[in-house]
This record gives sequence, structure tokens and C-alpha cells, in this order.
Amino acid sequence: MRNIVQKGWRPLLVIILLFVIWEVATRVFEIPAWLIPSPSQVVDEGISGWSVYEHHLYSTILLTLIGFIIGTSFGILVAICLHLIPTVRNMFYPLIIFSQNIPIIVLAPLLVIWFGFGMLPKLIVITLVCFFPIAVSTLDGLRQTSTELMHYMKMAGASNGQIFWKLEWPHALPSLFSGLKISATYSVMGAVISEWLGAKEGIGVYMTLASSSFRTDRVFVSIFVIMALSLTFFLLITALEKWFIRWKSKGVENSG
Amino acid sequence: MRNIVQKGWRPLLVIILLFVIWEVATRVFEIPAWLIPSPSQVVDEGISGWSVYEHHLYSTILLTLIGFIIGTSFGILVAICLHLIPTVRNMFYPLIIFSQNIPIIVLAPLLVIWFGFGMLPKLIVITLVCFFPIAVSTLDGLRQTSTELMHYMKMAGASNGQIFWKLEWPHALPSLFSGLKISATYSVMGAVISEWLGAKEGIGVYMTLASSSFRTDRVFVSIFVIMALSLTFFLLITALEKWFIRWKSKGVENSG
Amino acid sequence: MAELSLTGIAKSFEDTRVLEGISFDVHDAEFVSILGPSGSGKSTIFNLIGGLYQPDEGDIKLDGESIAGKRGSISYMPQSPSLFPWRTLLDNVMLGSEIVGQQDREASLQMIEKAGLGGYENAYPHQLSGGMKQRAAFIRSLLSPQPLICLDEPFSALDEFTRLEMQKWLLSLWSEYKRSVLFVTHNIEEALFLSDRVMVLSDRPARVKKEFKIPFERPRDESLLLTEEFLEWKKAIYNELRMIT
Amino acid sequence: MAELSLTGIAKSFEDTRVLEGISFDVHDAEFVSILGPSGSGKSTIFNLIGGLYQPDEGDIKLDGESIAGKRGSISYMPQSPSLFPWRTLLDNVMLGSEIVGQQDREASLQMIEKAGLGGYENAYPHQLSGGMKQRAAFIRSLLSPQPLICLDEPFSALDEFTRLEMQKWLLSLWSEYKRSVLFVTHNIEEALFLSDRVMVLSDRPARVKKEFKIPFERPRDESLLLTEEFLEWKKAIYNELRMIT
Amino acid sequence: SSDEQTNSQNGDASKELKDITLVLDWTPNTNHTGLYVAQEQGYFEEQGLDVEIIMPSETGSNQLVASGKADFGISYQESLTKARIQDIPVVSIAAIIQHNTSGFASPKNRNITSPKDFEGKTYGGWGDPVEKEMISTLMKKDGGDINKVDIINMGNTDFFTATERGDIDFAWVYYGWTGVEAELRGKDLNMIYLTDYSKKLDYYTPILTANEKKIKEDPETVKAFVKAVSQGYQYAIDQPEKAADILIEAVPDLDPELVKASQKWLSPKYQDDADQWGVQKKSVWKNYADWMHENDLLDQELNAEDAFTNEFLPNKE
Ligand SMILES: Nc1ncnc2c1ncn2[C@@H]1O[C@H](COP(=O)(O)OP(=O)(O)OP(=O)(O)O)[C@@H](O)[C@H]1O
Ligand SMILES: Nc1ncnc2c1ncn2[C@@H]1O[C@H](COP(=O)(O)OP(=O)(O)OP(=O)(O)O)[C@@H](O)[C@H]1O
Ligand SMILES: [Mg+2]
Ligand SMILES: [Mg+2]
Repeated sequence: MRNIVQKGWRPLLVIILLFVIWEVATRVFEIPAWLIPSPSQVVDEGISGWSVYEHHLYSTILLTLIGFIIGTSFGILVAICLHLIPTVRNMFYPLIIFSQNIPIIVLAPLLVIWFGFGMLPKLIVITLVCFFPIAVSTLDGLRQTSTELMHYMKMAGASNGQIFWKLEWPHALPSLFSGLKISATYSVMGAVISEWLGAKEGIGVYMTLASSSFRTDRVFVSIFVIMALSLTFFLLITALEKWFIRWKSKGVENSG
Repeated sequence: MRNIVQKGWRPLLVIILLFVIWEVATRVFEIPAWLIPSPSQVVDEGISGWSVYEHHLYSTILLTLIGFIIGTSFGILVAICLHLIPTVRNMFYPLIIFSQNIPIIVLAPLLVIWFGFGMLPKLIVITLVCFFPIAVSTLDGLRQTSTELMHYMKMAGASNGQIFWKLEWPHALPSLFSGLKISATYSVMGAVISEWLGAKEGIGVYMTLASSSFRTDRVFVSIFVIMALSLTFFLLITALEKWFIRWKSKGVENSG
Repeated sequence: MAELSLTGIAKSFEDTRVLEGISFDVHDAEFVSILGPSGSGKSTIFNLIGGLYQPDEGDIKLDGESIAGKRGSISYMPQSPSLFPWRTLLDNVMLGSEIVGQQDREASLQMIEKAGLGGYENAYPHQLSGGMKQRAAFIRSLLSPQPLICLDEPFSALDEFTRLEMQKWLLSLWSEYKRSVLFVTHNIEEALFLSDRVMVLSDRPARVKKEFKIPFERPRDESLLLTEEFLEWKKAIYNELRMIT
Repeated sequence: MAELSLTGIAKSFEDTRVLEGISFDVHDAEFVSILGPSGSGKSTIFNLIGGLYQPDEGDIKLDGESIAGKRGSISYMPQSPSLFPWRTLLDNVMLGSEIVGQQDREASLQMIEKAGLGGYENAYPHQLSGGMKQRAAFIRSLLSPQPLICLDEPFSALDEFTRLEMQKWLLSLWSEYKRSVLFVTHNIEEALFLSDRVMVLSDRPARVKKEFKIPFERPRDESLLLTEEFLEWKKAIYNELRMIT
Repeated sequence: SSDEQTNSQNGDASKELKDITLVLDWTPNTNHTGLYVAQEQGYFEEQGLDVEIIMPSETGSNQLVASGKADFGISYQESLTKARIQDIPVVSIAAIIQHNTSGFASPKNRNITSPKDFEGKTYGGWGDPVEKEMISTLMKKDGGDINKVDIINMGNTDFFTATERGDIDFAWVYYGWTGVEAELRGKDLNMIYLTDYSKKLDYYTPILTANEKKIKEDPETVKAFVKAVSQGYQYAIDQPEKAADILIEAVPDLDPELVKASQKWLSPKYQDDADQWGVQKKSVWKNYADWMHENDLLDQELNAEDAFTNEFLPNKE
């Protein structure tokens, strides 16, 4: 905590500086609000319009969380399966890569056609978005274990399961968290995209409406809300990472 | 090469099986082509329509390549700067994370309003898409060097530059390639999105047109083209990875 | 029961023959040492017994069953400590037995104490000195329950006293539990002090050059190291090794 | 020129005091060894001299200038070989000199040959035996040009003959180039055979327990190892060490 | 082949031509035929213009035109009304189709013949509040209750798929495109046109737009542009088949069958009962804005006079 406070002031300064430049620029060049609203206008709308987008926000958070949990669990699970069962890996690894190459935004409308307007197509979208970064990172992390430790485990007669849980999994954790961080950020975007597929509520809906009534200030509010949301998410994952890989942070402290 | 041929048949089999199921399903259930076209229809259109989408394809490839190169170079560069200069890292690392949280699809239309229809807004979109995975992976890879080797380098009086080029950079390569693989796939998507912003050619344009004329078969053709494109891209990166990290593959061969 | 027998083992890495026609036995409850020049193939023999590699020729039998390519039949201490950076000393030490499913926290803590590592139970490997890591790896192998223990230069990073301490401890454990021990070292005194038999390997490609049966009575004592007989044996093996290199 | 002097060095890790009031000098072109129990703090002294850590108390001077916390003033061989897995043997060996910007491929190849690693120039570390890795790390430090060399148990993984070979080689290089050497070992004979002075450290917290000035003439020869005087010296140091542990 | 044509026509004269960008409102379709005709037949060139037609991004054309990134745009009345309320300086310079051709379509088997029949049915829209008000207005006229209609957001999903799957019963479509596609597919639709129920709802869609600055500073170009466009639409009115062929030629990715059929249906509607193609009436602008204001879809009243102008339409010979 103290760490954040201590280190936090520099980036905060940079951000504040950026905002000041932006505010001054919009005033000096008299940029109309529909083109680029000034930060003060955006903040104004963000505060006064809270009641307007509050329920949209909750709905998006919920969708993001569910999608993220399903998507990453699925990604990790698939990575583990592929890693542990070479036959399956040979069969499906290329397909996983394929899966990522499916253009989600293109596919999304088709998903609705096939699965209707319920939760299912939305969750599929978020899952697809989260799935790839986490699956690829996890797989890479699992494969890059130290040969020395691997030799020990094999010689000691560790079963594949043991090699996995005691060596490969802890070794892959940093890599997995790398992927989780990326997925966390993308899942929010995935939720917004999936809301465009047809939803009654959500930041995605709020934004579409704002954009179609040329309320650029509201579009910015939704951009900031989305950013805030995914940042919060990112920080949560980082905190979890710190907790799970504390042996590493301990190491870094001492190697001063 | 032989490796690919030897291992390639399994995933190919799975894919072929999927296609067969799909083909049979569309015939048995008499699914109309505008809902889900059968693979044979898609392949037909893919071959006979080649001349229609050929120039779209080239345009997308070009855009993807330029965007990918700019985006990843920028990502790697930023990661390196942040890693090497702690003050800069403290100031900008949170902003990098912020940068990813900018919802690109939301921002994209605004980019066009601000920057017009030229290459600039398109390249900004692809750069933003590529930037984050590569920057985060590279940074993570750079930070996770072995303490033992780091101690040696420091004791040997290596300058920060030397520590970087001789230890951290080669150590980060696997991680960097992990990120490159993700970016490669995303850059194609980024290009398609940026084509939706207003372009004359490109797979994104082709697809929009197909979709608005209810030509579901062409939508599928574009989905497959996009997939093929990003897969090719992914494989290129993987080949590069094999080449750059050959000491590792050598290790795996011998540890039988 | 643990009767190990190697017959006609050969192994090459990329066209360089490392081992050639290696045959020897380790009888039940026997203590056998392997001496040989650096790079001759001692660790490779362990890797073959441990099933990490397949021998190119020949067979490896434990209690009459072939274990070539079969893993988990020995408790093993590798030449480099190979501790897991994310585990504390205690967790590292218990790993070998954990794999077999027989953890004993109490015994582990006692062993740690005995190896002079008391107070470091919760330290991570990077907080330990080289010798401390080696001792941790040694305890880890002792705590694994397999009847054949293979130790690859277990005491090379230890000072003379800690080393003697460890050797005596190893002997006492060995005489108590009667496990078979295969021991790689490059210290002739150590081999003599500990073993029933000493095998000397030739340079690449390695063969069993000579086998010495060590007649000293057990239980052995530090004082043995200073006896005339010991020194003579040492000279004999020394000369044998000198001829190789 | 390389005159090292440590005065009143103290160092703690998380409330455990490891070093306490360590003071000693290494004169120009002198060969000084450090003996001490495992975990006493020998490697830590090297880390302090190398500038990896700051001493809690005291100062380290090289040629009159303080080098506490300053890196790159020594050529260094760590206790674990610390070879870079993505570099071939040759590239690993040249790393130390590469850092200083004075690569000499020819000299490196000669050194590799001399260390008995000829033919392994293009092997990656995982293809080398434990002793071979150690020799590679040793050559790497020799090829670094700094006038003070710090070697942390450089020969612990070598058989007696290769070790003697390396020791003789080190001595010949030392007498030729007159660099100052600080040498950590746990082998009393080795310390005696090589050094001008031997420093004995006490157990934690380590202090310089005793200092022996070794009077053997140079150049020294293998035959020295068998002389009566040598054995007496050995006994003296042995007893000193025994009192510690 | 379209390349060849433009090349041969532009030829060496292209040097003196003025570069013009035109943003569409959606993907090219028969609403835009006149534009493509003007381009392919060289009407633009005759006016000294080199026009580039660009597809829009999600936000549509208004802001692009207002910010000057595009010179002209295609929009529709409702969007332009909202834009002007937000002080976005765009003006409508011609109505491409005289009367609103949109309406609520449903498959025949849903038995929706009047707005009252919406009760108990599901409407699929894109989440805009205007949809609810529109349905409500129609139903009130017909004695129906809006609260008995289930309104869901179906995003970009197309009408056929959504109705076929049974997710929705009716949707708001342009007959000229979706309705004609239904004819081609042999699917019978019931259409309820907005214009049949309220005059207020007869708004212009689509329209041709330019920004205020351009109109003030460069009226010649605007005039020239509108003239060429007007010629293009006149051609489409007179020769629907040929016009359709030109569109198909220019945008080969479109479905030719659909374009031909749609063109045949739409050509007479461009001018319809007006004196001249492109004429706009103040009452139409005012009525619809008032309706929106009454239903809380606008938070201000529109100054209808400033929203459109007929002054650039060519003088009727
Ligand atoms: N980074 C560290 N964090 C915490 N404690 C450490 C660290 N490095 C060393 N120590 C402790 O300092 C003490 C001395 O370690 P050092 O490595 O100097 O011993 P050594 O004399 O080299 O022993 P050996 O002969 O076994 O290598 C040990 O008790 C060790 O646990
Ligand atoms: N994975 C491998 N790939 C290629 N060569 C290898 C591999 N492992 C070992 N070798 C080679 O086999 C030979 C014997 O190695 P080994 O590790 O068995 O020696 P050792 O007797 O244990 O030596 P030391 O006493 O130095 O540890 C060496 O020349 C080494 O280079
Ligand atoms: Mg070995
Ligand atoms: Mg040490």
C-alpha cells in the first residue's frame, strides 16, 4: 500500500499534466465539444450523469466477471490438457491458434444468429477474447521449465501429475499471470463488444446511444469508465500475482 | 519441415472431420445458405470469387504488416526504455496499462473524425492493438532474469547496457516471442477494424459489403481469409522464434 | 532389498561415445563408490540408472527387473543442488518423499537440524550458501524412501569438517537402515572411508578400469583416516587414477 | 597493481549477522586463500568486494580507493558456474573479457584446450558435465583482465588429477602475470599448495580467526605435497579449523 | 472494369479537377445509385470534381462532414436533427428520397396488419429510445398499448435471421432493401409504413449533407456537386435498369439480383410527388423535430430553417 502511495505520485503527475494540456488546448483552440470535449466537461457529465449510467455499469461489471472467469478457466484448463496429453496437443494446438484467428467482431453477429439474444453468445465472445492470451502464456510457461529441475523430478520418479503440480505449474505461474493481466484488460472490451450484439443495458449500450445522439462527452465518459474498470481489474490481478509469487518478490528485495 | 508433415496430419484430421460434420449437418437439417452456408458453398465462393477479393486481401496484408511492424517495434522499444530507466518506468508503467484499457473500437471512430481517412488513424488502431501484449510480455521477460546470472554480470562490472544486451534481452526473448505471437494475431484483427473506419479496399470492406447484401457465404469466406492470414503470420513468428531460440530446442532434443 | 546390476551399458551423445561396456553390481546393503576423471561419464551412469536416458546398449536391473528407462526406482541427489526456488528449505527437503507420498515433517525437521541447517527451515534457496544448498539436496535424497540411493558428489561444496560430519552421519544412517548406496566422488579418501567397493572409471569412453574391494572393518571411525593401511590404499587408487589421466 | 584492503567489514541479512569486523589485506601479486566452515560467509565477502552488496560497516579499498558498492573492479568466478544457457562454451568463456571490451578469441580457444575442454567449444552448458562447467567458469574469470581475481571454490567439482592440473596451471599463470588472487576453498591442501597466506574464518558471525603465512618457496611443485613440512602445516591448520566447528 | 471506366473518363483532365470526399451513411446500396451514376457517367467530372466515395465508420457521416474531413455526406433527418441540437454545423442540401420508405415489417404468418397487432409480439431493434416512441405513437393512433410489446435489442442482426429463428416478430426496415430481399427470397411480408399513420413521421431519409462553413465559403462547389448528383438521380429515375447495372459495376461485391430488384422498386420513389428531385419542405423538418421533442427524444427545439436548404438544387429548366 505504502508502495503505491510512494510511487503513485509520478504517474499521477504525468496524467494531471496531460489533462491540463488537454483542457487548455480545447479552450485556446476553441475546439467544439462535439469534436473533443474538454476534460472538465467530461468530468461534469461523469458526475452529473452517474444515475444515468449507474445500472449500465453494474450490468457490464457482472458480464465481464462471469465472462472472464469462464474464459480464463477454460483457457488455463485447455493449456493444461494440451500440455499434459501430447496426443491432444498435437491434435489441437494448431486449432487453438486457429481459434484466436477467428475474427471475433466478425463472428459476433453470427453468434447471435445461432444462439439468440441471451447470455450465451455474449459469454462466448468474452471467452474467445480471454481465452487465447491466457492459453498461449500458460502453455509457454509450462514448456519453459528449467531442465535441471525437470531432470530431478523425472529421476525421482515423479508422475506426470506430480511433475505438473510441483514443478511446471509453479514455474508457469509468472507467465500465467502475464496472460491473466492481458485477459483481464481484454475481457472488459469483450463485454462491451458483446453488449453491442444486443443488450438492454451495459456501458456498450450507453455508449452507442451517446454516440448516436452526438454526445461526445458521454462517449468520453464511457471510454473513461471502461478504462477505470479494466484498470481496476488489472490491479486486482497484479495484487493476486504479488501474493502467489511472493518468493520472487522476496528474492528481489534481497538482491538489492 | 518433416516435423510439420509428421505432426500435421492429426490437426488436419480434426479439421477435416469438423468440416465433414458441418457439411453433413447443413444438408441433413436443410439449413438455408443465408443462415449457415455449407463448407462446400464457402469453398466454392472462396475460389470463384478470388478475383473479387484479391485486391482487398493485398490491401489488408499491407496494412497489417505496416501496422504490426510499427506497433511491435514501438511496444518493444517502450518496454526496453521502461525497463532500463527506472524513473521513466515509475512514471509511465501505469500509463502503459492505461493505454491498453483504452477501448479501441470505441475510440476508432473518433480517430477518424480527428485524423481523417488517411493511413494515420488506421495505423494508430493497429499500433494500439499490437502494443500492449508485446510491451507487457517483454517487460515481464526482462524482469524475470535468473538472479544467479544477474549477480555474475553485476560482479563482473557489466554496465546496464551490457546487462541488458547480454543477459536480460536474450533471457526475455522467449517471453517476447510469446507476446509477438499474440500481437501477430491481433494485428490482422486490428487491420480489419481499422478498415471499417472508412477504407476503399480491404477484407474489412469486403466483409461489410457481403454482410449488407445478405451474402453469408462471403462473410464466411472473409472469416476464413482472416483466419488464414493471421495463421500464416503466427507461423512466421513461430519459425522466427525457433531460429532465435535454437539453443533451447537443442536442449529439448537432447533431454529426450 | 536392492540389488543393482549393470551389464554392458553403452551410451553416446551425438556421435561421441561416453560410456562403453560398463558392467558392475551393487549388492544389497552395499556401499559402492565410483571414481573417475571429470567428464568421464559418472553423472551419465546415474542418469541411466534413474531412467532419464535409455542406454544405447546393455541392460540395467534392479532386483532382477530391468529398470532401463524406468523412473522412480532410486532416491537421487543430483550434482547441482537443483532446489526449487519457490519452495522453502523445508519444503524442498520434503519433495523427494512427497513424490512418493510419504511425507514426514518431524523427521525432515530433525534432519535439517542434524545437517546444521537449523533456523533456515523457512529460507528460500537463494538465501542459502553453496554448501547449505548441497546439504539440503543431500537431506532430500535421504528422506526419499527407495532402497537404492544414488549420490552424485554430495559433499563437494563442504569444508572438511562439515564433510566429515556428513560422512559419519551417512554411514550411521546406512548401517541402521541398510540401504544400498551408489556414490560418485572425486575424493579418494572419501571413497575409501565410506565404501565396501570402489570402482575406477577410465577416461572417455568410460569403462570400469579397476575395482577395489575395501577391507576395513565397520563401523569405521575418523581414526581410520590416519592409519598406515588407509594411506597405502589411498596410494594404490591414486596410482590407478594417475595412469588414466 | 592491486592492493586490496578490508577494514572492519560487517554484514547482516535480515537480522542475522553474517560477517563481523572482518579486516585483512591482499597485497600486490599476492595469493591469499580463505578457509572457513560452510555457511560462514566466504561467498558473502566476495559479493561485498565485487560490489553486489554494500557492507553495513567498514570499508573496502582497492589501491587506496574505496570500492564498497562499486562493481567491475575484480575478475570473479562464482561458486555456482553461472554459465549462460544460450551461449556456447566459447561464448560463455569470453563473456568476462567481452564485458570489459577486450575479447581475444585465440587466447580463449587456447585456454579451453588447456583446460581439457577442447572439442566442446560449441557445446551448450547443458551438454557439459559438472566439472566441465566449473572449468569453463574458471577460464572465464582468467580471461577477464582485472588485476585482482576472486575465485570461489573453483575446483570443488574436479577429480584430484584435473584439479592438480588446474592448480598448477593457475600457479604458472599467476607467476607469469602477477595478478593478485583471493581464493576461497575448503580444501586445506589446496590452500597450502597455492597460497602465500591462508586466512581462517570462524563460524557465524564470521571473523578472521587466524592468519597463516605460508613459507614454501616458489615455484612450487607437486612433490611439495608429500613433504613432511607440508603435512605439519596441514595439521596445524586442520586443528585450527577443528576448534571452530 | 470500373477502374478502366474511371481512368478512361478522367483521363488527362484530372489535373484541374477538384478533389472531393463523400461519406456514405451505410454500405453502398440503391439509396446511393445516383451518386455512383454521377461518378461513372462523368457528371462530377463535367462539374470539375473528382469525387471519392467512402464508407463510413460506426458514428456515421455527420461529424466527419462537420469537421471537414469529408466534404459531403449522406445522413438521415433524425440523425442530423440530433446533431444540430448538439451544435454540430451540418446542413441538409438535398433529400434523396421524398418520402419515408421505412416501416415495421413482419413475416405474413405473424398476422401483423396494423399497429394494434403489435400487442403481445416481440420487436427487435438496435436499442435507440426513438424506436419505442415510434411504436408507441403508431399504436396510440390504432388504440394499442405499448406496454404489451416486448422490445429487445438485436444489435446488427439482420431481419430475416432474427424472424426466422423466432427471436422477434417484427422490426423496423427499409422496404427498398430488406423488403425487396424478402421478395427475392419468396417470403411474404406485412409492412406497416410510418407514413400511413402519421404525417409527422414522414421524415427525409436519406439526405445529402454539407457543413455550414463549406456552404458559406464555397457555394460554387456545393452547387456543382448537387447539380451532378441531381443529374445522377435523374438518370436513375429514368433508366432504373441501366442505373442498377452501373451500381453493380461500381460495387461488384453487392448482390446483383438484389440491386436490380431494389432499384426497380426505388427509382420512382426518389422524386415521387415533388416538383424536382431533392426538394425539402420546412414542415417536414419541423414536424419530426417537434414529434421528437414532445416525446423527450430531444432536449431542445430544432430551428428547422437552418437545418436544410434548397438553394443549391439546380434551377428547373
Ligand atoms: N541473499 C541472502 N539473503 C539472506 N541470507 C543470505 C543471503 N546470502 C547469504 N545468506 C546467508 O549468509 C550466510 C553466509 O553465506 P555464504 O554464501 O557467504 O557462505 P559460504 O561461506 O560461502 O558457505 P559455503 O562454503 O557453503 O558456500 C549463510 O548463512 C546464508 O544463509
Ligand atoms: N545432454 C548431453 N548432451 C550432450 N553431451 C552430454 C550430455 N550430458 C553429458 N554429456 C557429455 O557426456 C560426458 C560425460 O558427462 P558426465 O556429466 O556424465 O560426466 P561426469 O563424469 O559426471 O563429470 P564431472 O565429474 O565433471 O561431473 C561429457 O563429455 C559431457 O559433455
Ligand atoms: Mg558429474
Ligand atoms: Mg560459498
